[in-house]
Amino acid sequence: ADTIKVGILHSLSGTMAISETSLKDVALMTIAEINAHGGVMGKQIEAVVVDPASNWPLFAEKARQLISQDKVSVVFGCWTSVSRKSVLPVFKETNSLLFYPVQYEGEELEKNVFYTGAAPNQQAIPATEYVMSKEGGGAKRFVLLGTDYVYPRTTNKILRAFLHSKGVKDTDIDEVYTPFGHSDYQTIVANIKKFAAGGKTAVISTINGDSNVPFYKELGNAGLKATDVPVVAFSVGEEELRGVDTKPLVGHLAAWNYFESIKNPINAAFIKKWKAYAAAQKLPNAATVVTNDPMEATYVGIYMWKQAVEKAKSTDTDKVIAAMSGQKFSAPSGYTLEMDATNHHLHKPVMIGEIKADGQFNVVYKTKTTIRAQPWSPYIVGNEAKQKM
Amino acid sequence: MTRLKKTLMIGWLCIQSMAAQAAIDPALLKSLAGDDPDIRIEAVNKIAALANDDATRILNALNTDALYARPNGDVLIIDDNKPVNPAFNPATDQSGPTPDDAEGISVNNRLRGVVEGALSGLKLFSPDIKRRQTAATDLLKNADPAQIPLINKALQKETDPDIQATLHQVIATANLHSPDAGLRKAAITTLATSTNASIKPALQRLLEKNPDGSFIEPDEAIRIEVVRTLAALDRQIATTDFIGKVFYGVSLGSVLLLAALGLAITFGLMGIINMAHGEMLMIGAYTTYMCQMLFRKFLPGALDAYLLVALPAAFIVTAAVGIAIERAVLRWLYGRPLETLLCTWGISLMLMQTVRTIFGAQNVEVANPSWMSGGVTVLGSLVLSYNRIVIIFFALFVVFAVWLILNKTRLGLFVRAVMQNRRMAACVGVATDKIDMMTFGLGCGIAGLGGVALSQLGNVGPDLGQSYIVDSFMVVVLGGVGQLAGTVIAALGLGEVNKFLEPVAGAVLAKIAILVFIIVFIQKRPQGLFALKGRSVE
Amino acid sequence: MLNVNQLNQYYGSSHTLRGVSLNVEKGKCLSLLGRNGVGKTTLLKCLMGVLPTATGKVTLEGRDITKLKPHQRAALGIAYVPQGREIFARLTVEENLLMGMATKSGKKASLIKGEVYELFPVLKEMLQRRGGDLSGGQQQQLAIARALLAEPKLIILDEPTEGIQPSIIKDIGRVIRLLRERGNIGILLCEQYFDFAEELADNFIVLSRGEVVAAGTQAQMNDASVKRHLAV
Amino acid sequence: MKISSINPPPLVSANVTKVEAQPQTSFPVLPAKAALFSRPAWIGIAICGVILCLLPILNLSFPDGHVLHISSYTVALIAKFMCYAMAALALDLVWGYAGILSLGHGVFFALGGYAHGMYLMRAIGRDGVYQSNLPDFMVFLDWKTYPWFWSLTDNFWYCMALVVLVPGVLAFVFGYFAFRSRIKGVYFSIITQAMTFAFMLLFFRNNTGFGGNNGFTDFKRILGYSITAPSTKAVLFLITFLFLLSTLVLCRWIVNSRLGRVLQAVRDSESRLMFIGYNPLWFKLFVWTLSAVLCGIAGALYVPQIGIINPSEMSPANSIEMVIWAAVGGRGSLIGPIVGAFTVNGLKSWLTGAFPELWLYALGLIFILVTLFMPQGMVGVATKLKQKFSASKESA
Amino acid sequence: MTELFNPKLPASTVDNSRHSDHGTSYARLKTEGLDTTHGAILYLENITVSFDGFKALNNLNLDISVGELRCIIGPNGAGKTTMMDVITGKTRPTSGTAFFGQTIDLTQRTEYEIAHLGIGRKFQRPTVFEQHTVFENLELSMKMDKRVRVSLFSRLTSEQLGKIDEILKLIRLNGQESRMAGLLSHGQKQWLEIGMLLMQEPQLILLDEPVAGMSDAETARTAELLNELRGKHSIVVVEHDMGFVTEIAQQGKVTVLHEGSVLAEGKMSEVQADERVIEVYLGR
Ligand SMILES: Nc1ncnc2c1ncn2[C@@H]1O[C@H](COP(=O)(O)OP(=O)(O)OP(=O)(O)O)[C@@H](O)[C@H]1O
Ligand SMILES: Nc1ncnc2c1ncn2[C@@H]1O[C@H](COP(=O)(O)OP(=O)(O)OP(=O)(O)O)[C@@H](O)[C@H]1O
Ligand SMILES: NC(N)=O
Ligand SMILES: [Mg+2]
Ligand SMILES: [Mg+2]
Repeated sequence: ADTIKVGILHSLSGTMAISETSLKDVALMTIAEINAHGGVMGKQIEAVVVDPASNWPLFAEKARQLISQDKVSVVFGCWTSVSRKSVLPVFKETNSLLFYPVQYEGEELEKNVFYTGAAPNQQAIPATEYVMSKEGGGAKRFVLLGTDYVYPRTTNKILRAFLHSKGVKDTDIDEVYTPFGHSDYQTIVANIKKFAAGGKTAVISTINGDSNVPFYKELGNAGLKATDVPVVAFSVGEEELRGVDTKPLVGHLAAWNYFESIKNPINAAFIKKWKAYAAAQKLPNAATVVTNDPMEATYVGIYMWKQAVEKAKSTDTDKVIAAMSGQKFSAPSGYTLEMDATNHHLHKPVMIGEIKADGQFNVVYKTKTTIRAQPWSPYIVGNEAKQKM
Repeated sequence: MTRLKKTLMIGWLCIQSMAAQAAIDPALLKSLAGDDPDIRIEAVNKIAALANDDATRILNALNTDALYARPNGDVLIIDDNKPVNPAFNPATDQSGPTPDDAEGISVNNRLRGVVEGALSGLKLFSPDIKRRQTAATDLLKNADPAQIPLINKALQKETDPDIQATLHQVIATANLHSPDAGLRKAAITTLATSTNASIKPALQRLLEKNPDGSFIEPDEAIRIEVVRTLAALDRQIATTDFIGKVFYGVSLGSVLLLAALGLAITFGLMGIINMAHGEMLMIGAYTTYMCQMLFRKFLPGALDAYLLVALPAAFIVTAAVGIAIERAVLRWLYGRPLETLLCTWGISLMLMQTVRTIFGAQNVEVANPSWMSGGVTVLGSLVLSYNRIVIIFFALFVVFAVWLILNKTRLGLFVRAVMQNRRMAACVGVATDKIDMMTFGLGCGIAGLGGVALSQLGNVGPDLGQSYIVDSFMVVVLGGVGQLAGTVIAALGLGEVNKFLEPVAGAVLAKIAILVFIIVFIQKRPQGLFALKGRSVE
Repeated sequence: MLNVNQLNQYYGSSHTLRGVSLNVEKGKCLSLLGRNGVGKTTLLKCLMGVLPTATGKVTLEGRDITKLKPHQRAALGIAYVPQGREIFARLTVEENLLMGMATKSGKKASLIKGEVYELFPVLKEMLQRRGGDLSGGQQQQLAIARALLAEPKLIILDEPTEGIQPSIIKDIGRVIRLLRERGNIGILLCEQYFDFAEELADNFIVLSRGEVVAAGTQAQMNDASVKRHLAV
Repeated sequence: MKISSINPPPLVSANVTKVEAQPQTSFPVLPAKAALFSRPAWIGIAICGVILCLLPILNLSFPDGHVLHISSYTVALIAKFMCYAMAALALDLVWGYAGILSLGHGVFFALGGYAHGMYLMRAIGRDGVYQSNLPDFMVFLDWKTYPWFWSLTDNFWYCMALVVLVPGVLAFVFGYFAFRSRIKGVYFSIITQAMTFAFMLLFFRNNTGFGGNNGFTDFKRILGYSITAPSTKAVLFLITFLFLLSTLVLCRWIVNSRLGRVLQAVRDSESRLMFIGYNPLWFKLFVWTLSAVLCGIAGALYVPQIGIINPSEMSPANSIEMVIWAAVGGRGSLIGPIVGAFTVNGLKSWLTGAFPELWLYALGLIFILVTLFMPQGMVGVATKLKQKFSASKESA
Repeated sequence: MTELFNPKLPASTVDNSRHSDHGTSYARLKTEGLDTTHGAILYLENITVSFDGFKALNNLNLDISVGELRCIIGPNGAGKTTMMDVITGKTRPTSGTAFFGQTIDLTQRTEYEIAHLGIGRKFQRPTVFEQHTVFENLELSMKMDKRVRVSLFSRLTSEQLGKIDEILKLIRLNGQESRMAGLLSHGQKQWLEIGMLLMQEPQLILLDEPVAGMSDAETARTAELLNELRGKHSIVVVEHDMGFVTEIAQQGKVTVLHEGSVLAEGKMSEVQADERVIEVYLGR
């Protein structure tokens, strides 16, 4: 063949389309950019886009279609952990490659997957440390608020263990879960307020998807300000904030490995390319498009795969996997990210931003260097032996 | 924190003593723009201590991200709304154009807290009664003995009894740990009327024992007083809790009601199993968004009024969409309710995708107008947000209007007649086509109004409708299909039940319990709450 | 005033009305007779516009109404009392009566004429009851009252005496006679109750298997040739 | 307002403008015992059966790239369609014949799937991520032992019994109370929707003990055979086919019996039926429960072949889709739902790949066009064409 | 399974030998499983039915003897249909009892139980299974075991087919047996419903306006039919057609209902002459 096919597996309809659509567009932009510069090993990349429609079994089916019908060399896709879990068996069975660009809970290490989003130690733990610090407000009590699925559950399990290690007692931790799409946060916000009466409190939010808007609106209207009870979120980025009136939310926090507001030439170029692409493709709301962390992770993932293919001189799964280890890429975050030699995760910087009135983040903390991922969190019993992986 | 309190005091004294002063020291300003958080905080405090208009202006600017720094060390206040010379240099008292190299000075929560504290201390003397009230309430959160002199001063000047009461409570809270037993006791007695749950831990601590077995509070009388105050506080909190739940329930109920009302017409009255109902809500919400955008663009000054335009606009747009659907598709399906399910399901898919194509899959931002932002504090600590209050009244209004139309107008009579026996209605001379069209249009238009309301509470995205469709059907069916009164009672009832169950069972179990309740309830009343009985039903 | 010319109607492939022609004159009553299932109701429905006709022409006072919709025919002054009553079950009796005046506008439409209460006193007692709760005969009375309220030019009655007590049948007969005597209204009466039909009719036609097999004036109704078509 | 029942349209509906043809049969003998299927129908079924059975065989016997090779994707897809078809068939039994519209059949499908899934989870053994005896999701919830309702689920046959019993008992209890209170029409439909919604929320909770949002996935083996092995898949495929076929025959036999006619009478006029001495409760309960069981079996067949079961199968939208399959194919015809399930899902699979941004328009449009122009579904169109054809042959 | 799908059958342990010839005895009927020792098949005692305060039936007392053909007349809204509703279990009376035979209180039974007991009814407005053929309508109504399992496995015997054929001829719908009942004309539906009633072979037949919408000739035929049935079943007929009533009442009793209770009772000629009946019902 004179092209190399790659699959793009992001929901374009259904509840997750809110987050995933832009990842598909970024992927297409990146591929167009690579093609414009000569492609991979002199061949053009051909993207095969499918829509798994936010339906987990359909994810598995579409993955199989991409691999066995369209014969793609690699798939870029998935957002939620559950979608990733549902396609995993397919990738293992067919020995194919998946690049997963979203922060997740860890506790997984598959040979066929490269994780370009954050592991808990690259996001959740540093963020919690920050809100406990003097600069972050010195929180003593914690509300762990999340959507009820594997990512928040596992993350909170890790965080609880971490907080224990910092001497926080269980009575000072409140763990609350709401289902996907929950939209009435009156009671929960009232409870947070009550809980916060007992001492300086921070909310650690792993709410995913559609629930964030009603939660923040309720928070804003109930008068809980960031200076009183800061909320630090792991799934709220620039893209999600486009749908919220951020004025009442100023000061609430998010932790990521990249923010659009970071100033460096690579990021400036990245943003510019994205805006130009959005305008050229006439994407809806092209004038106001933003970049965010998973978009950056998608971008980085595709480039690293390209580098690995060129190093391996083949798109063969095993050869590419071998070539991936140690790949480096100067990312828009301003750091040079490196694919770990063994654990299929990127070394990433950690950044914490405060929401600004314009929907961007004011970066109030970032690590000096990149941090190696710990997919097997040391805070989970039984993971001690896996730390070297 | 201590530094803050000192500052407040100094600030107060300064206000008293200082006349108008020259521009602010540039060095002080420069350190504001620095990197070291502690130095910056100190700078804020020093500026606050100046306590003049410039200081307030600078602090306000810092708080609203309007303070900029240049590499050369100049600090500027940049007001984007000012057409000419938006950049004001407090050090030189001069305005000029915005320089290219000006960078926003970033503020984090810690610094913002300090700035807000400083500002609220200053605000205690503001001529605006509202600002004083907020300032006093803010102080309550972090009451400290060091503030007492300042507060006493403010008290002397204060004329408003509410603010006075708040300030007394601030003093009492601050005095809780006073070494003077009399003061402590007085403080505790004063606090018996407090509604501030955050003093509970402090009071409880007074009842605890030291490691050596002695009480932390040695005075037995005071301890008794503490117990009494705690009990009063608990009662107060319980009442507030209860009222809160009632309000939350009514609020949830009104949301359900607005979501379901349109369906009560299209499904309840017309028998169209309208799966695209949710999308009508969504279109209403997107119309609101469009109105907001247009106002932002063309009438930024009247932005707060965008909702008033959005209401008729949403009604018209959704009614038009509804009428188009009715004319194109549904009119062929009367008397075949199930086909309408299938068809409207298809329509709903297409409408969602249309919105995705036009507006993107992401949510769009709809902001509450300022008169609907925030909330009113009642009973000391319960915040009833304005948007929810407005929506409750709006729901009542819409229900009333629908009731009027259906029961008090000829149109309403025709609508009901056509829905019961289309052929006979035609035979007595009713243009059934027109009535069908208008009824469906009305139902959709009302859904559009519901969409406007929903846009004020949650997401506005292509999937907005999906999350309300099941609930809407439940409400209509529980109330009794075709029964407006039933729909109202069902919506409010479900809202209340939900809100009283939620604290006990959690959000999910509460919802499950409600669904089970609906299933069981329908066993008892197979035709819904307000079922018609008798022969006429068959 | 009502002229029907060579009307044909089909249910799918079965030919239900075969070239039916008839003529209702102003101030006269035309009786439509025939055994069960010969197509009487079908014919009346065609005249009301509820069923489409294949071929043929219907005119009212010279105006072609063949293609008009039922509500347009109602507006032109045709009122219909269907077989099976078809009252609006969930509307109250009063609302049902108001519906009878749907073709009128404004104030006129909200005043129910006392005449109908005189005729059907029971309706006045039951104004607030739902139409569907009434007894069969009461519903039938309601249906007739509803048609009368429209003050039509032509009234079409499909077995109006079905299920009605003898004394009220007499009353209905009186009303129809009264209407006829006023002379400004045409009446098309489909009736199985032969004596009743005979008493009121000026003219009659008999249908059999969708065809007009006999027609004539009242005097001829008792002819054996007519009775033959009605016998089992 | 006549929406108390949402039965299929009566042939003589109140506002027909186009009058339906009446079947004009000449009057010979009284109807004899009806055959299950007509001869051409049997032939059609046989042809489809042979083609379907060939698929996995072609997949196994020819290498990738050979002209006769059928990709395992296609085989998996057809297997899924067959499971869906079975569910649609089960739905048609209650909806098309007894007029009971369920907007909650997804729950039976999912429960059957979960019952089988429990066995498959146990069969993973210690090969999970945490190499624990417990499934991964229990490990992250810090559970140390299996909760009581998981006991014995390592036994395949016990789980198979659950596949039948759980949906069956749930349907029986739910149906008993609902039918006893004479809940009908829309009311019934909506409470079935409430039921599936409640179950979905319940299963979404991680604490419920069924894996929450993730559900069950990453199965390794079934009865000792590797679940990803092509031969296992082929066997599962054939078993699914057999079940589908037997379900079709069973349903046809039921609707051809007098019970079938009673069911239709329930659909059209339940109260009238009581006055001639039938108790509709047991008739409804019988088909309702049977339908739920069939749906559960379909779910159980679905899980090992698709590799995941999660609560979104219980979402109201999924149940509505089942209704759509039946409607598109032609309800009340048994063959229709099968055709519908294959068509709608086939289109969906194809369109989501071929036109990822436009497929919802296409699908939505299809639903609209089908209802407007094929009121009896695809099967209805076929019957009409056949009638036309034979009519023109007669006249020739 | 079988147990589950068994509707409760009425206790049928009554000794038929105790039959005696009390009261007005008509024919000696075999009233299987029914205790009719006192010669009456149906007693209505003090039945009151009230709808939101409106009394459709007011302390109604009525009894029907075994084998009797009773005509009931009365003004529109007198409560005749409501009375049938009470007997067939469609409406629960506010107070009062309705005994079928000596022992069975109908007010405690469901519709299908009552049908099983042997009470059949024709409705005022024809109600047939519109989506079933004429044949199937009759088949469903046929007297036989109506439980789930049986209906799943049983097939019609030739005897049963013969019976259907016979009824078809009687109601003159032979040749139309495979037509959908919904396509029949109003009058044809009336006939079909009578046919369905006969298929049930009930002990007590309730006919609500059986000749409404029938031509005079057909009315005469129906009268003939009823006269044939007389003595074989106990029959209650509600009708407004005086000619018809006179024809079938013969020398039997006619009851006049008015405002929910009995206004007059007696031979047709007596009733017709009653001033009160003329006043409220017959008219002058
Ligand atoms: N919707 C329909 N489709 C097919 N045939 C129909 C339909 N409605 C009526 N028919 C048939 O058309 C014929 C005429 O019916 P119609 O109702 O006009 O009879 P009718 O003369 O009014 O009888 P009746 O005196 O019983 O009311 C009948 O044979 C009937 O079975
Ligand atoms: N469900 C109900 N709600 C209110 N009123 C009712 C209801 N059912 C019956 N009625 C009233 O009860 C009275 C008796 O009705 P019923 O149908 O028994 O009369 P009927 O004797 O059969 O009259 P007809 O000869 O006209 O059929 C009527 O006035 C009727 O309006
Ligand atoms: N991995 C997540 N965000 O689900
Ligand atoms: Mg007729
Ligand atoms: Mg009656």
